[in-house]
Amino acid sequence: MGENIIRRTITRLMVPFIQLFALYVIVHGDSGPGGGFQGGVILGASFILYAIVFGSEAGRRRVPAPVTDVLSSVGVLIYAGIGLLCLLLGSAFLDYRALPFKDPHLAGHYGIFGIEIGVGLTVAAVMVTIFFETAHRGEGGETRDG
Amino acid sequence: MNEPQLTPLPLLLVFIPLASAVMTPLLARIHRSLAALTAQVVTAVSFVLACVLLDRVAEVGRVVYWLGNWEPPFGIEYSVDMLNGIVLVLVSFIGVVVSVFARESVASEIDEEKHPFFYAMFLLLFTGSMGIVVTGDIFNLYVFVEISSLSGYTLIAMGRNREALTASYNYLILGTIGATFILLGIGHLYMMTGTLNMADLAKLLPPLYKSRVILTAFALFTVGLSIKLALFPLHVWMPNAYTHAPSAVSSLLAATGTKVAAYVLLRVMFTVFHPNFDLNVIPVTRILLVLASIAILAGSMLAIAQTNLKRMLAYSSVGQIGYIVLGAMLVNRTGMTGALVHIVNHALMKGTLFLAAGAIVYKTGVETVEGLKGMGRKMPVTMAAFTVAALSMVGVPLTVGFVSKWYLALGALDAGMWYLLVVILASSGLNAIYFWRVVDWIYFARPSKELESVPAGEVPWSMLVPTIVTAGLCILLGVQADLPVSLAEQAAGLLVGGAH
Amino acid sequence: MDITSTTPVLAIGVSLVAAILIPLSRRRPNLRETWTILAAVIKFLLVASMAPEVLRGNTLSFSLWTIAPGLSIAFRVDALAEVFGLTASFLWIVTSFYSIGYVRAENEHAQTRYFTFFAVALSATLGAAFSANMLTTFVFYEILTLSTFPLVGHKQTTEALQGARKYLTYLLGTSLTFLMAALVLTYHEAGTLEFGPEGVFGGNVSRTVVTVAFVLFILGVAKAAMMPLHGWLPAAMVAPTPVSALLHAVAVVKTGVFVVVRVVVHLFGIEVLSQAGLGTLLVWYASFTIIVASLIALRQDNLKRRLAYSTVSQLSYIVLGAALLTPSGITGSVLHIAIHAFGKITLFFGAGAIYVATHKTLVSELDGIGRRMPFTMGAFTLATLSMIGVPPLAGLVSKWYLVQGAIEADTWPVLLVLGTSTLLNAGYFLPIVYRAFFVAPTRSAGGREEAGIHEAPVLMVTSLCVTATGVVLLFFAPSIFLDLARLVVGALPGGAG
Amino acid sequence: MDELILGKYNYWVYVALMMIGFYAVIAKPNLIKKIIGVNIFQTAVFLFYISIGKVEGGTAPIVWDQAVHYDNPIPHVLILTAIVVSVSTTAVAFALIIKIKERFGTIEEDQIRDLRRTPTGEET
Amino acid sequence: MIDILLLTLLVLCALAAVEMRDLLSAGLVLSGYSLLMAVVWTRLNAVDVAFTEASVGAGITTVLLIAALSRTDRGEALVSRTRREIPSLILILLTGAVLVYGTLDMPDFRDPGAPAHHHVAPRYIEGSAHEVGVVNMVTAILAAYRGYDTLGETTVIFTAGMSVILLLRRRKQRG
Repeated sequence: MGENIIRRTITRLMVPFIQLFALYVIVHGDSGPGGGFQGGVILGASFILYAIVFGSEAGRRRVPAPVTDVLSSVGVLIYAGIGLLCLLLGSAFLDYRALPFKDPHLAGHYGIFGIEIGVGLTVAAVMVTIFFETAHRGEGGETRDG
Repeated sequence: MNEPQLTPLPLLLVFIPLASAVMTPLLARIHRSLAALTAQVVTAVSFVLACVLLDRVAEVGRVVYWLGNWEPPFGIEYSVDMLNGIVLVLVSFIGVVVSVFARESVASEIDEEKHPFFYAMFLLLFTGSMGIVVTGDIFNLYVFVEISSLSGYTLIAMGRNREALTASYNYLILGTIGATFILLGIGHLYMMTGTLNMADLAKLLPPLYKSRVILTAFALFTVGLSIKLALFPLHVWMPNAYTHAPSAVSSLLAATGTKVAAYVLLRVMFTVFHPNFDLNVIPVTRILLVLASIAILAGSMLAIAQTNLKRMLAYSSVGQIGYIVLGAMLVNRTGMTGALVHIVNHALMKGTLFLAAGAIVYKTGVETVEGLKGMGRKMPVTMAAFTVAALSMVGVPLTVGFVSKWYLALGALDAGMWYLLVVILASSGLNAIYFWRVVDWIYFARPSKELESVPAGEVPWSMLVPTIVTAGLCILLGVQADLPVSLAEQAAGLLVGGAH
Repeated sequence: MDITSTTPVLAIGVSLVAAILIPLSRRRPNLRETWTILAAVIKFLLVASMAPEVLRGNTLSFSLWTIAPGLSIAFRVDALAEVFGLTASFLWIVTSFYSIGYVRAENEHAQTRYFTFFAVALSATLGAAFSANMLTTFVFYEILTLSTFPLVGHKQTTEALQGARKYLTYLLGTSLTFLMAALVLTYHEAGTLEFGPEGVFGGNVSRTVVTVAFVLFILGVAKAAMMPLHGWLPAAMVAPTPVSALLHAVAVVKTGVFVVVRVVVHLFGIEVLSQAGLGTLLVWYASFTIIVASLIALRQDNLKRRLAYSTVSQLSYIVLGAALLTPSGITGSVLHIAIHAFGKITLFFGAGAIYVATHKTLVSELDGIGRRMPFTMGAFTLATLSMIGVPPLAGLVSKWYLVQGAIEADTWPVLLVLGTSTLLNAGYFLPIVYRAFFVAPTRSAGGREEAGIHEAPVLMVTSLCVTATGVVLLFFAPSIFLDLARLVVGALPGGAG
Repeated sequence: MDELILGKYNYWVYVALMMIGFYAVIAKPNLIKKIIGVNIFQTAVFLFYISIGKVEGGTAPIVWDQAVHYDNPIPHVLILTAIVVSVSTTAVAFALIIKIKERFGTIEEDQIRDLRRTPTGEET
Repeated sequence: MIDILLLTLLVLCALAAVEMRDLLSAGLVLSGYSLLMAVVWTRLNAVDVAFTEASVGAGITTVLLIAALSRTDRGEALVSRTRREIPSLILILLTGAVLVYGTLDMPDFRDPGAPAHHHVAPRYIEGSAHEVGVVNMVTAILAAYRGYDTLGETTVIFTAGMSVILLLRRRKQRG
């Protein structure tokens, strides 16, 4: 019982830091190792950890299925959207240099920043989805499927 | 040939389906029916764009697009010539047909709350196929191969009975091995050339043809693609997959899946590598010719032995893929023309047959060949379409099947290989056996007890029309084959040179 | 000279139109039958309307469309085509009346399907007759096979389906493999499939290729029913008699031999063949079939089967004539196409009439039938005599030319063959006549009251009388066919008739 | 000699790993074990790629002033993508396996094959 | 030498993972294998890849494996009735032979002169800083030069998510 409390408390403390780290990794992919994908995985992992400790009910309450479903689409759409934006701004698909910034470096910077966010979102959302569906399928649901 | 033309058309062909695929689950939250609608609209739009693109290609020879505006070989390039132009039109056309057919048939086979995801998958499979065909970058090709494979595995697993799961699993294992071989092959090529752009590779490779690394790379590609292509004896995943997948899915896969793989094989063997390589350095064309011949005969014979309709069709596909490979491996213009025309024709025939099979399941639940007895009275129109396609498979004149066979046979003679003529025509005989048996049952046999109870009547229009359209084309393009043949001849020229 | 004209296409098309109208009026049998008759008559008139031009030595041609480079669907009506066209289209009229009588008397099921496919089959026949190149021939050859399948299997009994399947297996199987191969090979070597008096091979082609191609052609055209590819013909006798009559006395088998003649005369050309020595080869093959088939016919008790085997042997007369590669030989074979058609159709009509009237199918049951059905058996007898070659009947004419041809080719053994087969014909035909007229009717056990037998429906009797008359007329006035046959020969290089 | 060993060692190791994975995929009847095999099979290829990218005395491909020359970054990029693909495949595979277990009651190929012979007498 | 040691260790791990009958421990060994692989890659200066492998191979994959095991059987059947070891071995050795044959003409490991480093790579190494404005070349290529691949990669992930939902999600979770 006791160590259970401890485990829960530690997790409570850790999860925010993990998530912070995840965001850092996502954002700083351009200057150091890491990027959207790795960050996304870590972000997802944080929720997974939470779910492992507090059970899937609590986990899903944190990130309900609809949310992850939507986010996994949104992430890709952000990426594709930026690409399309470049196209609409008169250059090629995913050509950040077309983005409206004075300094082309800045353009590249922000462009990449944007897509990394997109990747991160999708990855995190999908990882969480996969975990919940795999590990806790059908809990509290009638057992019938296609 | 004049300068390749830069236009975003090729991009849109992939981007629109991709974006819509991702959006489908969101749209479906607004209204359920939007999922199916999206699929139909998107495929339709792609088809139109593909036609425009092909027309453009016919003018300027080659259309390219530089993603991110990075000139090749530094960025990823989309490059469309006559060859993939044709395949694009074909794939997108089948996409339209199947997505129209799908609405009713999927509604009857898949739980409703899964439709949004199902159609997303459907579009992803479509995206993957288009991406594979459009790209001029060999690693980008791998990425899209994986998109289409993953979605393919899942869609197959959606089948009603549990065999669908094992079929999907086995396909996943084999498919992944194949894809990994391809990835490894790409690695070998990159190691020796430092580039991933196909056109660039074609330039850099010739001096390296003797290198063992390149030979290995070629072997890896051939094996990996043969798996995707279900070329005998690597076809083992295919019959189960086609048999147990939902009707709409098997139709799409049967009509486009192997065709796309065939395209990649041609692209790698005759564009990335020069035909001389295949001919002079290693006798791969000879080997593949033998395999193809075996595939043609074995496929037809196995088809005769089948009791399940879709499985019979799947095995006949094994044989038909043999035709395509055989035509291509003759490495002369006539044979290649035959192969390319057959890619289109077989897609139409098999499409029709699988759509018809799907319609039968939808209406009567019949899955066996025996079960077709007396079906002619129950579903006259569908069965008429089925018959047309069947006759075409046999190679009766005035159908597309005849046109393919004609060019394949001529190609075999041009290559001075009369014995291949024997193979081709022997298989016509075999096809005649198992397809005529079916047609004969459809019209002249008494229906079984279960079928008697089924009231006569056709499937809904949305399922009937696609079947009729493809069947109609089996006749139309068999009666007036000028367009496909002339296009195919140009493409063949690109691959194996004007050598006639 | 060569005149562009749509008449050939119309002649082919008219029965296709009928094939559409017939199912549409399936509810009203009389209207339905009207279409059949109408189409038949119009078709005949159209074909006949071309005769004058053809007799003037011209050809009427029309190129419909090209499937793909080198593959064109085109028609040309020359003398040879006209002979076959006239025969087929005329006999269709007769057969139509006969059919109507037959199916109604028997009140067959699925009559609409029956008449529809009948019409399609006729279009196909004319298509094959009028085609200007081998591809067109091939196309219509296949259409004919497919469209006659439902007719052969019409009864839909197990036996009927067995027969129909055998029919299809032989015809479709051989044509899609051997014939197709022959086409591809020929096109590959010659670069064209257009018929012409000199043939397609410019002489600069190797003997082996010609031989292979030729053998493939002969094997591919199973409709010519040369042994051992004759098996489908007796099997197809399960069909209703009018079908057997038209399709297996005229349309199908004649298309077969017609194609052979075409191939010999206009695709390979007699030079190429004689140089390659293939003519004689075919002569022996044909002779073999003639004799063996006759021998088998002797031993058939089932009337229709006996007729079938007689057909097999008679068809080889036509092939033989062409294979002689001499003017008279070809004349004889062309004539025989028409003459045998008239004779054999009469015989089948007779068999059908007997069946309708008495439901008897065996020769051994025919004792005394002649007294009950004088017209039928009278006509039947005329036809048999013509088959044997007794004057004053048409059979003699074609046989005469065949003999001439054999002499010109100085292949004397052929005379022996012809002689023997004549005897054999007599051997299997005369007993029928004898039984019919000179044997007293016996009450076959359990058989129905013989007195109850009377002539078949008038439609049937008239039509078979008509064809019988034809048999007689063609002896006294074979002129039109003879002239046409002469034209065929005259058009050939060096062949001044 | 040593040169030869060192020169090719990475490449030979990748071949070895690949074979081990491949063996598991074909020879092992257990569906999960096959997936483990697939993972090894793929990572072997990744190792091959990364080995291509290494350059004598090169530093990590992140710009910094003292760097003389860098390792080739392209293989790294390609493999990042490939890893993502492989984890996706694995996830789908596991999902399939779970359903197979539910509907067949086993994840052993042989037993499944036996069950396949008997008609699908279960739900749906 | 340490590299050679690591690589050899890798092979051993792989063998162990394949041969262990208890799937759970096999899975854990596999994650160990992934970590080792990550170390090897760090020593090859592929930091990003190593990072990913560590988080994905050792992390996510293992979690998924355990999750899957919790829904299926943990133990592997003792004997496979169908004897396929021999044919498999033959096939594998064949493939292996081909691949080794390939390695013979390969430029030596670490060889700076290898063609791979001279055609396209230099442009990226030079360019990523000023053309794209990113110091991490991997990111530069990943997001800019070959950004389209990454879009595809993200789509692959998305696909995987959809697949799992389609395969496993049950109607109306949590009522």
